[in-house]
Amino acid sequence: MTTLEKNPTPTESDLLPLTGPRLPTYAPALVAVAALALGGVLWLVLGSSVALSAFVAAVVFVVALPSWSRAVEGSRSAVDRLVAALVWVALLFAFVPLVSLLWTLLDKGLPALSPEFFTFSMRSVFGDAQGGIYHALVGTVLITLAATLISVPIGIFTAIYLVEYGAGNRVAKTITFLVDVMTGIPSIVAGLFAYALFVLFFGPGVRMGFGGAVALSILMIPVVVRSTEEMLKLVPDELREAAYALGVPKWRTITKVVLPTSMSGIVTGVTLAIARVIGETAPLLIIAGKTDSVNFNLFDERMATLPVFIYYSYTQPGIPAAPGYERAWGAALVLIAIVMILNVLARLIGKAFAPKTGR
Amino acid sequence: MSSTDTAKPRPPKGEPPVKRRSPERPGDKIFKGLSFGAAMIILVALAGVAIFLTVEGIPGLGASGGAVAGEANFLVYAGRLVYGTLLAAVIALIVATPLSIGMALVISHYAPRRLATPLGYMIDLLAAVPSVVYGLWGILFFGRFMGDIYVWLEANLGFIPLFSGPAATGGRTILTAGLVLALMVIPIITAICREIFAQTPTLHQEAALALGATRWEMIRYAVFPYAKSGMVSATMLGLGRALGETMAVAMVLSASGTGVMTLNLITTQNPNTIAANIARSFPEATGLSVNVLIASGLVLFLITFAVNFAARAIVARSGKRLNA
Amino acid sequence: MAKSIDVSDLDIYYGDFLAVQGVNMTIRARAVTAFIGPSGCGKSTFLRSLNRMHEVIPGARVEGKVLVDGQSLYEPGVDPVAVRRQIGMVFQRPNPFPTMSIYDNVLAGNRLNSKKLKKSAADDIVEKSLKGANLWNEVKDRLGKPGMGLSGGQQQRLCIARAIAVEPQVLLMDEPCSALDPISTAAIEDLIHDLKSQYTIVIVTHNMQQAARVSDDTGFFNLKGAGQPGHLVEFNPTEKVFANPDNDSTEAYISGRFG
Amino acid sequence: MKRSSYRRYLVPGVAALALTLSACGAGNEDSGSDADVPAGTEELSGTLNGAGASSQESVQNVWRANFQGSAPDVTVNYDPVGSGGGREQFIEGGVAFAGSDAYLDDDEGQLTDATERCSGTSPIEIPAYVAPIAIAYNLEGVDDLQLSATTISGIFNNEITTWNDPAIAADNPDAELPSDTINPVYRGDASGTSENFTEYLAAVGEWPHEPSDEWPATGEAATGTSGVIEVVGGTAGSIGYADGAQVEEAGLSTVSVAVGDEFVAPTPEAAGAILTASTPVEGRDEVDLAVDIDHTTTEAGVYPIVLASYLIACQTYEDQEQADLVKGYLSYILSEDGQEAGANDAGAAPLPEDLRSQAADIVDAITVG
Repeated sequence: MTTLEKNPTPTESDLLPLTGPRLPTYAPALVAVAALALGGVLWLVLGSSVALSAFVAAVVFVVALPSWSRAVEGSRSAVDRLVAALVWVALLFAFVPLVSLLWTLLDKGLPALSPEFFTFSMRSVFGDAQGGIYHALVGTVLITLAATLISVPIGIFTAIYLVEYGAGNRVAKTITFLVDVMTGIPSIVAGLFAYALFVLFFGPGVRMGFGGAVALSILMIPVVVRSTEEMLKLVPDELREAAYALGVPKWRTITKVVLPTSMSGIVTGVTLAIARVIGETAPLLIIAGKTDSVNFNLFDERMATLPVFIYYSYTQPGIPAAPGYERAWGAALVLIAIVMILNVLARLIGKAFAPKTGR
Repeated sequence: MSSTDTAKPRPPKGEPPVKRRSPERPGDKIFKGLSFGAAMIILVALAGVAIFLTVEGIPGLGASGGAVAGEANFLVYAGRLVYGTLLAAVIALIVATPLSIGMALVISHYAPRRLATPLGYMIDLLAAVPSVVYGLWGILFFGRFMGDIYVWLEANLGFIPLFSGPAATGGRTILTAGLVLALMVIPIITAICREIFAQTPTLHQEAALALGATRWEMIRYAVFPYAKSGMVSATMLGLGRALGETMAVAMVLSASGTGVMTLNLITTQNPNTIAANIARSFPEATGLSVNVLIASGLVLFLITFAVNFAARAIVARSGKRLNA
Repeated sequence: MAKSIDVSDLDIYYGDFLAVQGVNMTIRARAVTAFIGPSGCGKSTFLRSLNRMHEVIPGARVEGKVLVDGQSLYEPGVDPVAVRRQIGMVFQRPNPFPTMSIYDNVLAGNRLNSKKLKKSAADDIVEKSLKGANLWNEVKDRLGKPGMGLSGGQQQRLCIARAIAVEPQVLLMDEPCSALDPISTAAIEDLIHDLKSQYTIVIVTHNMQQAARVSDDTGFFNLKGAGQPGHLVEFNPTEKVFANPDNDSTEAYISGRFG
Repeated sequence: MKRSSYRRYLVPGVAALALTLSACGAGNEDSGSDADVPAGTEELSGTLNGAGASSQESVQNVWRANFQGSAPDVTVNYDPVGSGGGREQFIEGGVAFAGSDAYLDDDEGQLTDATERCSGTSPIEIPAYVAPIAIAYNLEGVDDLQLSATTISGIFNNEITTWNDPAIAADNPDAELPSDTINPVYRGDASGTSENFTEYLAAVGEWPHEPSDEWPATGEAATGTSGVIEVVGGTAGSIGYADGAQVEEAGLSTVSVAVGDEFVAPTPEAAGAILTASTPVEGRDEVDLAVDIDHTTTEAGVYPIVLASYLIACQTYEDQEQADLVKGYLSYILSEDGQEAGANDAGAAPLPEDLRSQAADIVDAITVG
């Protein structure tokens, strides 16, 4: 074979060992422990700051393991180990603040929670009197619900148009382009727009929950369109053709075959879109306003919402400030809990609606 | 296209019962009308936003003096804000992109499945944490933590212009804002990258492994080339979010008016971002100042749009290349 | 360069599930060994365990011994990367790297191993490997084009070229022709025949005629029963397996009376 | 997908939602309170919206709480959107009353616009919330910092940069001043606090800038009163200015400011005293109680840096309900109980008695027109 001529030392290649020297399996753990120990020494004995010690420990880990590997295993393994070390350190670095955020939230938010916190409003509450977020919960639920009722039909129908009817024609392309543009609307601009729109109809100084719902819809529609569009595209054309071949009209094919097939994905997308807008603050600040009392009417007067409540509880905590801050943390915890429940719900619904494959 | 899609066989003339035989056809028409109408609503809404921004913003373009916070004219005013907006977003991306890719790799390729699944869930949850919560945490916890680091940076790395100080011991600097933004976009970039990494065809990954590639070489040869465009667009989407983020920056950042144009990241003198400036100044704004703020909103809108559009274009182009 | 492979008492697990049980065989050097058997009987799994590719699937593990020229593949110190470097693999479906040209695809394995490859040396390797894969004449004028632009059979031969470019000692082929038309299949079979002089080749196939045509030894895998692990029923020279098998079920399978 | 599986999830969801909604009012909303309010309040009903200065937020909270307590059918909202926003919304008719850290003037035609909004009658302006602007500092080991106006303006204009500067030492002969750098903290957002503080600096200190609601000099910016308190409290060596009541609540040390020959601490009483020492704005209608704060006063016991925040309302409203609500609410604020509640629970300086009764009479005359 020609290779034999090319290869100056064929025998060597033949003997190329499978068992190159390797680091013991516990090597990464060992280096990690050593690095942590060094960081610990820096922190506890030499009094460096936590951040610096952690940073040094990370650097030591990322440098030491590949160096050791290079000495024992050769450069390719060293690079492999370097990357592995880097991605794990990246994970840690990104997770530490995220965990800190959740921890802070639990730590400061939990003390605020009580039955009254959920059933009381802030009406006539000042100082350290017992207040609650009931009014903001009601507002958030109603406004988000209204935004969903506006966005979901528009979003899903638009996606249907794009995938089933438009399919590449110029109108569809334009709409796709515009939906992209819409995803770029900063939330505060959506709020300003909703305010200007409602001033046209209801006069200056208008505040109503429905305005907030409109502002949120502007943020929500593109998300719904995008996710639904993706899901509809995933439905294989064979299914549609199978339905057409049975003489089913197009719209029934869509409602009976295409939508059910992609239902789990659509529901998931919608729920995630809700989770995305339920925490919006800036637009609601402008158009839904702030009140202390419960308001069930979307079309009249101000409506409190959780994000706005959090914002004002922080910026205007009142005198004394501590209860205000505590309520802000408590409300933030509740808001996150709602968002998380929605996320989990989305997954469950997604699973429940998913076509049963028998696996 | 309406003519082709709704074209239906004409019933023979003079036979009314035939018409009644196909009750679905009106359904088709209605359904198509509904979906077309929904698409049109988007068009109208967007036109509304654009008209509103332009009509309300144009008077602001010619403003000077007090309405533009004492700057020479709108361009200078907007320029400073754009600088701050971009600086914060760039900081966020520089920090977030490598971390996100690392995290996504851990989830898709490094972690055992038992760990990877909960990690993935957690990332998705974090992507939905409201910005006001990030703001609260950033100001009451993270800022103070960073303050100590800034003091250290000034003392030890002060010779680098970025850290020349004087350090803001409260930590409410553009760097802190950028880092909080980074935290906010990490889940977004990670989630998208993870999806893309997971979609890399096993065939290609196995091909690389069968050639004797190490895990990293396999990722470099089989995963990254495949995922490159997706990674770019994920980053761009993260950039879009970082640019438009309002409340977290407004709460964390200590900036006055339009801020200062400086590269010094750790002082008390900080650039301001467009969105934060709107949120902060809108309540006290009257008359022409409102127009100026809306005009700056228009500028932000254009920037984020450009970023989003670039992301889509990159994805579309590489998608074409892969399919070709 | 070719090496023989000794397998003794090999059990392959996916998590707790025992997929393949108690395989013993000796795969001769410079010969073609074929594995046949019904779907799901563990042929591919066993094949992948020969270069530790099955480890790509989470939870997969192996008990028993695989010796390549006396060196155990599953010793604690063995680097799977080094194993795969020497035991190449061709997959069921052609999988050239979509982002690389034909030229780069061939060199993908070499680029991993040596940092710098001289242009002339690289050209040599590409030409030699493509010639080795009987593809050179078809693609020599468009080496810079994407590998995905080739036909299915050409793509598969490109993958073979890529596999032999790193000069492995063993070449594993997992149903390399199942996605190809008869003409492409014939081309691959010819190629296998040529390659036999330098490589130890192990091929999994569903096509018994193919096994009969290309292989020197044949192993028949079967399930002991539904839900039971797969096992090696018979391992003999191909002629014997097809003419006068030791085992009844082998004969039943080969003659199409299986089931 | 079978229809029944949709229903399986839909029905409980709708039911849960309906339950939530029918549960209705908040647990604390039907309880009355025993606050003393002017007679006739109980019969009022409706929603009264106000908006404006965030400085009034805490005192408005107290007043609203007490007022709503005795008028269960009334909801009073106060959007702390800022003085400018409050004035604008009032002029546009979006709110029935506004809170503003500055009185209306015709620099941008707002006084005229407000008169137009009030059907041609002069708007009512009452300095209902007077509070000291405290200069808070964070300096370990120094408890009773005393500063003269010149020194204060030097500090905030970055001319005095260390705590042991001779100018500070001269005001504080007994204190042990460290050599730390001074970190001046200011309001980054436009605010009446900045405006009043710079007015004081311009009037008495050697301050080179014009008074403005936007801080003109450099330093560390912070958003909102709470932001300033946050930064000063969290940053050693810093000094900032913020609403006195909230500074005191936060437990920060405050500067005693030189007035005449003595140093005065920022107490509500000392702040309220300045209203008597100041002069009414010329050429205003008798319902317009706007005053020009005299920061240069040397009168004993007067704290010279104050925020006088106005309540702005109309003499006549087109709507009976609005007129009644405004009248009822403002009457309560200007009642002795309202003033006392404001002082006790929000740190507001009670209005001097003659001013209070004058304002109460004005509010009493609010009519439907």
